Amino acid sequence: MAKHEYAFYPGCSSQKGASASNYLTSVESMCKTLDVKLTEIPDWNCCGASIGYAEAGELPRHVLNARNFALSEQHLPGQEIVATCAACWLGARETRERLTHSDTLMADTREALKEAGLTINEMPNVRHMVEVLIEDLGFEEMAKHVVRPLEGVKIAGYVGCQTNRPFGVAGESFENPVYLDKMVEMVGAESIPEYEQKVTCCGGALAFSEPEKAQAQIKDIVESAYDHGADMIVTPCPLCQANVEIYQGQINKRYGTKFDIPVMYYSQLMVVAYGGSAKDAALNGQVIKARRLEEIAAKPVKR
Amino acid sequence: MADIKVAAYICKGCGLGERLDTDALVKTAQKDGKVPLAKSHEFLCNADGVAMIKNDIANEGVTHIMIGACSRRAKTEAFHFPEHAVARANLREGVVWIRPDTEEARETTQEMAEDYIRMGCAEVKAMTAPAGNLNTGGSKTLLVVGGGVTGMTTAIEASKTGYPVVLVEKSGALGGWAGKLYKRTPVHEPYKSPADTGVADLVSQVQADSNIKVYLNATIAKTDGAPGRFVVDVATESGATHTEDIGAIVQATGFTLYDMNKLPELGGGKSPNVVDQAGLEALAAAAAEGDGVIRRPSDGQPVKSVVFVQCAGQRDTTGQHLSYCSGFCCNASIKQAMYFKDTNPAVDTTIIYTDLRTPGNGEDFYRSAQEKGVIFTKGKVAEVLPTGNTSTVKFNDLILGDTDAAMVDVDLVVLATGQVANSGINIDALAATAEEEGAVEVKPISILNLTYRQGKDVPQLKQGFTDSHFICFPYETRRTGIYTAGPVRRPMDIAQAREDATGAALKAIQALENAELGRAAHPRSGDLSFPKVRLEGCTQCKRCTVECPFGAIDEDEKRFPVFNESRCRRCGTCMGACPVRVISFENYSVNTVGAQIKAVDIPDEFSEKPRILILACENDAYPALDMAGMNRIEYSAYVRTIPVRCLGSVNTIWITDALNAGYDGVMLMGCKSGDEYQCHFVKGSELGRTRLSKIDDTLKTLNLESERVRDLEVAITDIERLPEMINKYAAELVAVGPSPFKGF
Amino acid sequence: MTEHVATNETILVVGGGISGMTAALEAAETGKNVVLVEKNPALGGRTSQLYRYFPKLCHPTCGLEINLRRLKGNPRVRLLTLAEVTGIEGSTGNYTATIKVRPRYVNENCTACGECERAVEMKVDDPFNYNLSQHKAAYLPNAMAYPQRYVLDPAIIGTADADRAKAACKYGAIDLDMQEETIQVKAGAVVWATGWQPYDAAKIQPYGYGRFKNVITSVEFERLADLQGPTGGKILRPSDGREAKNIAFIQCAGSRDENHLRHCSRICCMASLKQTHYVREKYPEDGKSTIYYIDIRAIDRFEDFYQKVQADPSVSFIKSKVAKITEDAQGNPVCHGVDTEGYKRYTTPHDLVVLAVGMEPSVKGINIPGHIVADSSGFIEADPANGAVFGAGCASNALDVNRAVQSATAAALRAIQVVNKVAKAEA
Amino acid sequence: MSANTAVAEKYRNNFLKEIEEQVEMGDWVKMCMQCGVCSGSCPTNFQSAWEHPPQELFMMIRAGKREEVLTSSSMWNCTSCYNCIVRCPRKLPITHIMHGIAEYAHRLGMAPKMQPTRFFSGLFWKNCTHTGRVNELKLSMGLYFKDGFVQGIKNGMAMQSVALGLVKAKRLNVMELFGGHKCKDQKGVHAMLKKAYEIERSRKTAKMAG
Repeated sequence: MAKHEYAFYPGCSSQKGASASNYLTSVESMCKTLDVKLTEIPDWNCCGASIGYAEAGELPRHVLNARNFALSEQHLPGQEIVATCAACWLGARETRERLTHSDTLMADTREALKEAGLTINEMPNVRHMVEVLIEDLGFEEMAKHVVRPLEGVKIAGYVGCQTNRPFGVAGESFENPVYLDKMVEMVGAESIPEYEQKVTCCGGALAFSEPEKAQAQIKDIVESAYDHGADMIVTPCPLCQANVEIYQGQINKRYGTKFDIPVMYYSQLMVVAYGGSAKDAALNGQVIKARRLEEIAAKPVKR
Repeated sequence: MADIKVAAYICKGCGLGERLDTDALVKTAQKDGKVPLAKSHEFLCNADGVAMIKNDIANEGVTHIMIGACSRRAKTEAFHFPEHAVARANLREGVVWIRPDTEEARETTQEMAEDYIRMGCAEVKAMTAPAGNLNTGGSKTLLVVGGGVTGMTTAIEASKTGYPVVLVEKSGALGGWAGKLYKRTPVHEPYKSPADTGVADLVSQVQADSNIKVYLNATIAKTDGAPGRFVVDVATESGATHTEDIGAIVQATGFTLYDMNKLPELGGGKSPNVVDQAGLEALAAAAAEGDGVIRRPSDGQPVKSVVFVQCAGQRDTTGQHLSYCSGFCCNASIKQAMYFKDTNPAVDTTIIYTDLRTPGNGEDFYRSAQEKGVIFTKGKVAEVLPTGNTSTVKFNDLILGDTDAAMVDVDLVVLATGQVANSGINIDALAATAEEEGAVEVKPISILNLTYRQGKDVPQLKQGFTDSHFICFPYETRRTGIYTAGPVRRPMDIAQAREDATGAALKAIQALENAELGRAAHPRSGDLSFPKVRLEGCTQCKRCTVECPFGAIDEDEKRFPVFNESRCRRCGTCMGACPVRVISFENYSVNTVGAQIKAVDIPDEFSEKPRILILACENDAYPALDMAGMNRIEYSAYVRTIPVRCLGSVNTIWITDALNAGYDGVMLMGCKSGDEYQCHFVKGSELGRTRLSKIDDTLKTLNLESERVRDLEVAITDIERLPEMINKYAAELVAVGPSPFKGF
Repeated sequence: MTEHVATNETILVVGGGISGMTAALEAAETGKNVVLVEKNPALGGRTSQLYRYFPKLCHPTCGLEINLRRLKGNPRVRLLTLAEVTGIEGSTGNYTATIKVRPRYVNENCTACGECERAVEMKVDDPFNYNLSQHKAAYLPNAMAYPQRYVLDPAIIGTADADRAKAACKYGAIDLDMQEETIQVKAGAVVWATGWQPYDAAKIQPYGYGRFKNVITSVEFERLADLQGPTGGKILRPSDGREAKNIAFIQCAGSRDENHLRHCSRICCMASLKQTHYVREKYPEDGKSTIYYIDIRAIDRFEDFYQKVQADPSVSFIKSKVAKITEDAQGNPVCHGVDTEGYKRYTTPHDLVVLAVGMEPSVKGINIPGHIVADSSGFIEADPANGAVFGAGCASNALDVNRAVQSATAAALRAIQVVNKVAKAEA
Repeated sequence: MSANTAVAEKYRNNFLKEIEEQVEMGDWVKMCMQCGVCSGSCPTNFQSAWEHPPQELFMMIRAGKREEVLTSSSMWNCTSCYNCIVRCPRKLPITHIMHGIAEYAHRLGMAPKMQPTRFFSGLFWKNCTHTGRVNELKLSMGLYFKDGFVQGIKNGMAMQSVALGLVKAKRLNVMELFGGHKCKDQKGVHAMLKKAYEIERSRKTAKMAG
């Protein structure tokens, strides 16, 4: 039996063939190494994300998340729910807070859930994978498994918004969280603590609806990473990853820049450092190839 | 006067021994200082040194002590001989620490030290240890003028401390302004809702207290005397006057709301539906009597919408209204808005403000009002237009940048007008007319009816308030033993007024206790010396009676000055003012300073050793010079410094004597005067300067250059600046050349 | 000053700042015996670290000089420095305070001649300058220090420097064997005047205090302006020592903020208005001040002061709580935000940013008797449950100097009422 | 009488009350003290300026400027970055209030018709609730074709490089057009949401009536 077990809420973007499928792959390899067992919540549904607000209203949004809680409770009793996607985690956690603080909302939710033949008896803890790594395992434990330090790679830790605000990771500040830098150091790479765009918003859903606004922000995020001499950017959020990575070409067109910097998930760095292959780390999932990592991943493991 | 025995003690510690020829100093004391007993000691301030002095007092009958060591500001515990006359020659901060330790400097440094020894001996001989003022009264009763929250609090607190109180209230009931309130702003957590005023409780406490004698419908017909022995006539409605012996007085006469009729543009006086804060309190109180619904005065309909106009006739820069902020109005309007919201949340309440001022926990009260749905709009109200039973409020919405925003169909408009102090006659009438702050009502009726030569009431500071000008000493008034408290001295709310009242009670108690012991009040608290006058020499010129910053001196029918010692603050301004020099203190007189000036040895004009006399205010200039010494900042060896109690105590004779004696220049160092004066005797430095402005004539008659006298405005922080100024002046004087009076 | 035995007719005053000194002196001058306890080596408290007072722009040391003279001449006040009250037992009219006295390593023989200071080499941070500078490990706390007696920093003990200091003192004033001692003092009433501490600016993350060198606090700015301060009265940037002429003042740095201090600290607006005078004083030609504010709280007669500053062309006011501060390549702090009067956005670089930090009561977290009633901000409330322990000055509320002194005077009377009762009972 | 005029009638000149009752977290609007930290913290604020930043919207609500507020595009600029929430000295949940006002304007049909984010927001919700899970391809397509077929092709071409990159990286699956990810119990999801809407609507109408 595994050291740590959780009910897993991958979220839409992490599904096969979806925009963050590489995230999922790398998380799975990472968890194998760390002996963390994730059991997918059967038939989970979308969290509604923050952008659903125009139609969602309040109750429907919470009911969506509540359904996942109910399923988790039913099939994986007693397990905390872990999400890898910032939006999923935030959406679910918001629902958790609201339901715990409003009996009416709770009652209404239960009534709606009935329609799907479900119910909630107790509120599950909803946690982000990063929380699990830092709080349940700890940096020391994570470091133990590093067999292929990412020596000489300079990585800007881009935390973004929704893993950081309004809840954030315990003990971190909203304006200058440092856990990604610590993780970068942990895998033997060089961090950039003074990277001042680490919590700048990538534009979120506006990347779709109003690209020019989002891309203006993405430009700052990438530019500053270059200014600090970063080889790549690392992030804990699928939307951040996608936005910062895939629009670099368009930004180059718009602003005449020459951006071409890989944007990775912390899990990918860890898998490579843990001795995993490029495939385990889903490096093939990068739109902008992470050559430095591919080279390292090709190297034999020091044992 | 009992025969005196002077002893001089010279310390060798702190480098004095190495830098100076202390044996020579001992000789100087004996030869020039003519003291029978002169000794030096390795370390005068230690137990052994002090024991030596005490032994001489006990066994040698030493009465007068001259200590040649460090500054009078240092080692005060060691050199503490309250029963004896003590002079300190400042050889450390004043000589060795401000001179270079070089061979060529040695001679001038030694001369400097020797002069200070001569000066110290001369000074101490001219002194006697103060015996204390015998002309005191022992009344322990407090007079409290005003029966509002402030007055009642003062009375209750004084009584609790064990002092009887006479409380005089001009109206027929206790309570004052707060008595008219429906409720007050909260003073305890959670600061959420209006609280009971507590006035009823105060009233019953006062009435139940046998130690407090209350006069209602009464005023003060006459206040005569001084702390410890005031005699006060209380005039009552019946026409009868009652005479009370009083020790000290607290004036708590409160305020009047600024008249809203002066604000027609804001609808003041234009409609019954435009009221001031007092008006709303009345409506709220009336409502509370009935069904709790606050009604529109014009037709008795329930108020559905109310607008509060903040800073009405306040913070005015046009000179027409009050220039100041009354501080309490923001919280008051918040409270009044709650009167509506707490009974019916549906009433629209809007507070239009420019800066919302709710300091401290008032911020919680502000938040609470927002929670209750009170709307806060940052804007400037231009006009209130009453029509029929409603009004239109036109304002500039500062957030939305809407210059002609308006609220229509407003049932009730409340103008938050400010507090105007009930401070009696403004005796500095000149100041009042020159008051650029503008339209402050000058109440024509006196409150205290003091028999003082300088006027019937306590001097006002600004805008009609009697507040102290001092930041560190808020209770200081210019009338010893008379303190003001509450809104009469600064706009304030009930909580502050009660705190203020309690503090004022202490000051009053302190004043009467010290008066009985013949001790001075702040800032020379504990000083037993007091002015003595040789009336036979007096020319009745009245300068002392006019100039005394504290109105301590009256005049008898023959126009001779009558000194009320217990009113005196010992600044010496009278002494400085007296042209015939008949006023003196036992330990500070024309003579104690004059003798020092004469004691200095003046080299002849060929020696190229000029002499500069510095008369330095002991509160600021002298400490600054001390600290220059502590920082080892060098300055000229030609200066001889004498600390004075205040620039106001400087008698021009000292200057002319010095110049006649052949000093090349005189420097006067006093505190800042004028509006932002820093003189702790209020007018002292200013009066001193006025006197000096006339010195030029004297210089002309002596046909001396005007450079020979230099007046310097000094702050205690001028630690680097003073040495610079001194050296600059010394250089200037060299240019001017030696005084022609040398060697005469 | 002579020693006297403390009885339950004695008033214990805790804190030797302007409030504590006032309470002690007012009580003593009314004939009461007082024990005054100060945790620092010298009296004066925070006000003695200010360059000027508002609204008169006079110097705090001027009033301090008067108070010190009152003290020197008054045998009724017994002063304990380097002393902290660690607990109070008993009840109204009969308290026993436990006081921890740290060693000064210098006895009353000290003449403040300064030989020990010249002899030692070790330097330590100077708290009087908020650690913006260092002083020798044998030091006089400041030029006005009372008692006028040197102090050895504990760090020096056991080093060669300590022996040098001892050797340099001709008067046997240095005693390296002094130990911390705990004493007990009886008192009938207690005035708690421990004052305030500046809110920890590092907690206000968006402003980057601690991350950006040129973002400082208002109390630090006072030291920069002070002629006796670390820069000799020149306003220089911490980062590069360049003259700071374009200065931003950010109001409500910690105050009126539910993420930090819920209350309004009252003094900060006036303090910043005052500090714009420093900028003009030091740079009359090209000094420039910008005040970012929510509401300017220049209450009662202070309004005149505000109006004068408003009339000054070198000072501009922006109604806005600055959203965040960043740092540009030249090390200039850049303020980002929105002027809410008519929605104007700004991104403005300054030479220096001064955070008008809020007042936190020093009582917070300090071990005073459990039954003391304080409000949620930590200020001591006037409550009968507090018996004869009376809050004074900024331990009781966010107050300016003037109001603090009023509060201290009132507290003194409350204490006197208690000891008078005791005296009556015993007579 | 349209929903809009109905509520307008009910609340007459008290727009704040309307917002408090009809908008998620609307009862916080009155707590704003106009410090402006939210406006200064908003990432989109510093580009092409908002029409009205949050704190100004709150003031407009208090000033009863119903039409301007509900037809404004401002709320739709929110990127849900939560900067305003964590910095607000009065702890207003500003992000949610912005979403709430937007949702209300949308509900009343007053929000700007072709505001792209409004459109996308609706699209996203339909998309994810249709099968219970997001279909990223359909989502993007839907957005491109919001301004009609021709514009859709144009948008599509513009995004071609991006799309191709994703396809190559196996992060965009063309087959998603036909089927794609879904929940098994779609019926349950739909029924549940239907119910949720019913309850929410009834509560809001109750407030309006009451």
